[in-house]
Amino acid sequence: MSPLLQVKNVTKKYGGLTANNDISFDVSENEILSVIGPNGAGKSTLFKMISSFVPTTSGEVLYRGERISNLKPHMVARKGVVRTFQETTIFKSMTVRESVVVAQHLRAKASLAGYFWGSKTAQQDVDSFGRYADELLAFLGMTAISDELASNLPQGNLRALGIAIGLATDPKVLLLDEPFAGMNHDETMRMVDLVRSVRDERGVTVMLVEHDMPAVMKISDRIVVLNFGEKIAEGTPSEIQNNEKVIEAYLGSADDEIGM
Amino acid sequence: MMNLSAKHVLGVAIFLLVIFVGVPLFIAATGRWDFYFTLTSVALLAIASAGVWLTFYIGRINIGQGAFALVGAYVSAILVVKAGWSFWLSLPAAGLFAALVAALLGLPILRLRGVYFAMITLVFTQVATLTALALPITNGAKGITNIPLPSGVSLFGITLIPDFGEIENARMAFYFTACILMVITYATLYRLVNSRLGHLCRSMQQNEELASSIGVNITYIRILIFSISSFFGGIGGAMFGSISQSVYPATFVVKDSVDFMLNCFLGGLGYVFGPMLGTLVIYFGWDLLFEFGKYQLLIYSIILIVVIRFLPDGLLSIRFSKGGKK
Amino acid sequence: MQRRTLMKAALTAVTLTALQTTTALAENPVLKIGFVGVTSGPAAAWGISNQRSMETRAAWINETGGYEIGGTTYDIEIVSFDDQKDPKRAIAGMEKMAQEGIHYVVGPNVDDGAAAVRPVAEASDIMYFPYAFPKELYTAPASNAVLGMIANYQSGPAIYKHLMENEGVKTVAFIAANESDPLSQRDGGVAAAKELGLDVVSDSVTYQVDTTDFTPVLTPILRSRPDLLVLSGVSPANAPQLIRSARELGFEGLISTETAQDAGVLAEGAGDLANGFISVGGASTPELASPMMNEFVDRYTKMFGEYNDESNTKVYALEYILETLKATPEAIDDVSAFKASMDSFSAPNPYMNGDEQLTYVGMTSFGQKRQIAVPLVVNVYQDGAFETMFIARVD
Amino acid sequence: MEQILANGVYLGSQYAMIALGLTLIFALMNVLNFAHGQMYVIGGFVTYTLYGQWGIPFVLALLMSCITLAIIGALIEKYLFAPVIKGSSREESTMLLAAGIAFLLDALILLVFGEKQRGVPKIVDGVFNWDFRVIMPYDRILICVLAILSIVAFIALMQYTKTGRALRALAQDRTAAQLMGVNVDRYSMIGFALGALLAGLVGGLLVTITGINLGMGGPTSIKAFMMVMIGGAGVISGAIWGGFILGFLEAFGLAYLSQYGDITYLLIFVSLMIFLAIRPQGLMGKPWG
Repeated sequence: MSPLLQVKNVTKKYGGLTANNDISFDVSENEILSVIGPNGAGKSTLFKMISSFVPTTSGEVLYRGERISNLKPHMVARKGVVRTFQETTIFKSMTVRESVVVAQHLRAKASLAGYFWGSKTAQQDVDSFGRYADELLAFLGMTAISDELASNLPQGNLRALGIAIGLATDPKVLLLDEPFAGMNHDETMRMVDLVRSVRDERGVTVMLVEHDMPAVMKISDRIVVLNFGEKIAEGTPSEIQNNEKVIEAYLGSADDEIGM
Repeated sequence: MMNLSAKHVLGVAIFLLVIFVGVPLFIAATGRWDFYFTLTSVALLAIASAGVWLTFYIGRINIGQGAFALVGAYVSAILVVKAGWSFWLSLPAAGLFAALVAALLGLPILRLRGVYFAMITLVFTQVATLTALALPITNGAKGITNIPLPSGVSLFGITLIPDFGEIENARMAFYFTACILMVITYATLYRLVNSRLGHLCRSMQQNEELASSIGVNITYIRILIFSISSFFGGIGGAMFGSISQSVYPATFVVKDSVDFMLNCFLGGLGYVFGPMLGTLVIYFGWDLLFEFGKYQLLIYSIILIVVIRFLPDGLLSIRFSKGGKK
Repeated sequence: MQRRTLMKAALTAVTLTALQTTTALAENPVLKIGFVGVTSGPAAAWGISNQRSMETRAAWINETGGYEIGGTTYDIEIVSFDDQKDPKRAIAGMEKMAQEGIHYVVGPNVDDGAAAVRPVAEASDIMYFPYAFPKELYTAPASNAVLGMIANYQSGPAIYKHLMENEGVKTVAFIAANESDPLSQRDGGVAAAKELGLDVVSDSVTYQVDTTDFTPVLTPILRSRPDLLVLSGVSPANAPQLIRSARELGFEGLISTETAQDAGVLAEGAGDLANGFISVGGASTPELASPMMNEFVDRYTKMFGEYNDESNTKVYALEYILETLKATPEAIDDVSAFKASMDSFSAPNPYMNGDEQLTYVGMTSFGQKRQIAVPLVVNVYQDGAFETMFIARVD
Repeated sequence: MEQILANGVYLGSQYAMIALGLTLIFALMNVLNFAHGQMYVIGGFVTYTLYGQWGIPFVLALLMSCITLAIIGALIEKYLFAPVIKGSSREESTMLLAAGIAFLLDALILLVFGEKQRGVPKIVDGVFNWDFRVIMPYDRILICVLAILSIVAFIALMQYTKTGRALRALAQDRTAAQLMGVNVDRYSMIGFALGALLAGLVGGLLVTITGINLGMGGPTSIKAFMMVMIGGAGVISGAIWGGFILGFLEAFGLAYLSQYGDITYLLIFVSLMIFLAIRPQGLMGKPWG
């Protein structure tokens, strides 16, 4: 079976700077794959290219054999590859439930005009959105805060809200942007379980970009390591732990890591 | 249509009763016939302001509505005077043409945000005025004058709309027309904001990146909204041209664009009916202060400053619920 | 919410109006004359000179016992409305005048305002005296507007002809602000100049009204070295700067305009460089001004601190209205009587020495008498004051 | 050609000064000050009254213009902008306030100084004429030099004084500045006063050449907005660039496009729109949002 997501020779240059150089790897269906690397390794640039938030300089990203790089972001989302953001990127003045309802935009059956006139399909959509939002929030354990304004939520909940918004679009692949950043150990472990259950119970393939080594080791099926814009290793957590290049890269920039 | 509570229905009914029955009775009783024009102006300016409000809803400060009102006024005037169209046909045409201009213009400029979008629309207002001065079809500096009043419309011999030139009280006719248009505009706006499109706009207003990550085609919605908003501007402008029976390059200028924006701010950006109230207060307020002679502007500006100082989120922020009445 | 506010606003309005009418009570019955024009913002000077000349005259009349029309002595009250140079407001202003029961209104000051108020004025039986030049306002079927001054297409040819004959002017250049009124006036001037056989060497240069430096604007036009530079429809604010820049650039020909200017403004803004500047004024040059004109200027100065020479022409509209009403008392609330009397009306001009008459003119330009006959006094600015260059008449 | 360049420098120097004050206020408080032009007009009228009417020496009159505007600016910031910024849930609300203040100042100018165009006697007589290639009256040259000196002084102030450094820190990042111990409220007020002072200074300088009238406020604000946008909003070097670019654009535009008559300005504005659409952050600014 061909891989779900393929990153093929992707390169990104900003002026003279090369953020990513000739990176290739695959993501298989139902897998949790993490991309790690020290600061400035080019993780977030790669992440943005996969979700088409920035264009590639060369190379391409394929989803089920279809190119999804260098499109408009919403086109990628429509194909089923959806990214999340770090906590500051939320719908500030919507409640949790409202956010999750809006995020189901892609699943709407009625047209915009249909909604305007209040057609029957639109009515059904609205009902189903509400039901699904409640179900999703229950699944994520967020029912208690569903009527809170997003701007009033604490950090940990914001991350969960981000994932809820992403899941509400009914994605095939969910791209998580540093889901564990700034969390303490307990919160991280809870998030690890949550991400697992997203994959296990909802059949969503997960790719994440992360700093937190222990969490990544725990959650990932496979890991891709970047350093200075290059891919230096790929493999299972145990393979990566014993990879000399990886150890060197991390030791070399140990100060930065502590600085985080 | 959907989930309008009894309270809402009552509110709407009272509102309609006031503007269509209450105001005419009040005017007849007090003899203040000049209120007809003032209120007609308020209704028309409120239509244009509704458009500005809508662009706020996708997070853009629009100081270009004067340009679209001018476009609308000219399109209608040219169609009526030079092509002999009925005013009632030229009215939607004016709105559509303004919407078309907005779509073409919006393609490059809607990528901008904040003051950048505000400034470019402000410059566009200047461009519209200067274009009207330079083009032959607009008659340049001389403007288009002697525009006939709206003609009648009849279907199968039944008069649907009387000829404004022949009826006794054209001001009243214009008042009713403007009010009907305003009611339609705000009903549309209300539905828009409370339907899915409105939710998507709100999501864009708050975070365009996140909106596009959940599959919202932000480019399309921005242009759609900007076109709708300019459609309102075009309609408002065309009606004004018809009332004054003349259009000049200076009929709508930068000051009007700024005024439309202020109407929205004053009423409150968070409320659908904010621009309507804002227009009423700003326009009517000026007229009421007429009695103060040369201190009119002074008093007017002081009141404005006091309001914004103590109600920075607009007049409607006194009420805490969201969404306006209806 | 807005219902309540609307009602409140409406109630306040009624109370205010009620108050106003009661305070206006005096011994004599009051005759209200309206003014709709711009008295704030960039063009405030136009309307204010208008409004103040009316108020000065009204106060003078009231002080001396009122104005007798048809056996009744009236106090004159001026009701002013600031239209902010916005045609939409101008309509509201005219509605307000109709509301006050006023049939005679001076203004508006600009073309678009004058055109916009026409439907209201005609519907509410208001005669209005705009300071705007579009001919369709005064030509039939329009019949309620009376041009309150001399149009540039009337004064222009007279000035050009005089300068051709007496100063040997052969080439002329035009410059105008990029706005409706000045551009229309420029087009009119160019046509008139061509008809007289003048060589128009430049007619395309325009400037924005907010220009602060006219050197770059004038540089190309002066390269064509015209004998006469016409500042079409120039505002009193821009005139001194234009004159100064042109002179500083070494221009030695004549400079003229067809609008009224203020000597004080010219003196402050351009000083001696303005000497020789030709403009159109009323009758306040010493040899023409009657004692009444001088008293008017005195009273105006006392009332408002400073006179404005633009009022020399603007004093006339009110005088015409009152004199015509005196001649035809029933016209006080019958506009058609006013119109009927316009053809034959004639009264001595109180502001000018000699036996000048106040009459309505305009047959040549409009085909009907819809213009007040202000003496076309062409002035030359010299060392802080205007001197009469020549006087002409409009028919 | 020399004449066009000279015109450009002259126009540019005065425009740059107007834009500087506006951009300073924008950088510090994120307020698009609609009343900037009115402040400029007040500066002009103060100098007119003191120098033109009362015969006080020009330099003193100019100083008084600056002081008056600094006080007005400080008061407006302290009692109007600061509380509104704190109390409002949207940044844009300040635009309504700024517009209200513009109306208020317009009304006050009309009541205090009247509606007429005002001018003062020339401060220097004579015209510099280089073989008819460059013609420039001496007073213009003087004002141009003074304007450039003021710009230099302003930059020096921002670079080398404690106040300047605090203001720059504030402009860059409000929260960070606060953490660094900058008294944000105080320096916002100082910054606003400084911006207003600049407007007053230009007004005072230009009254000797162009005179002043109450109508100059609005258009001046709009022109200043455009310069700020060309250079990049909230960037000081951007405002200077923007001022000079608009100055040269006008000088060249008027010289080469005048034959097309009425569309000269149309072309200038359209090219401005295209420029802004392509490069919204202006020449020097950072992209927004």
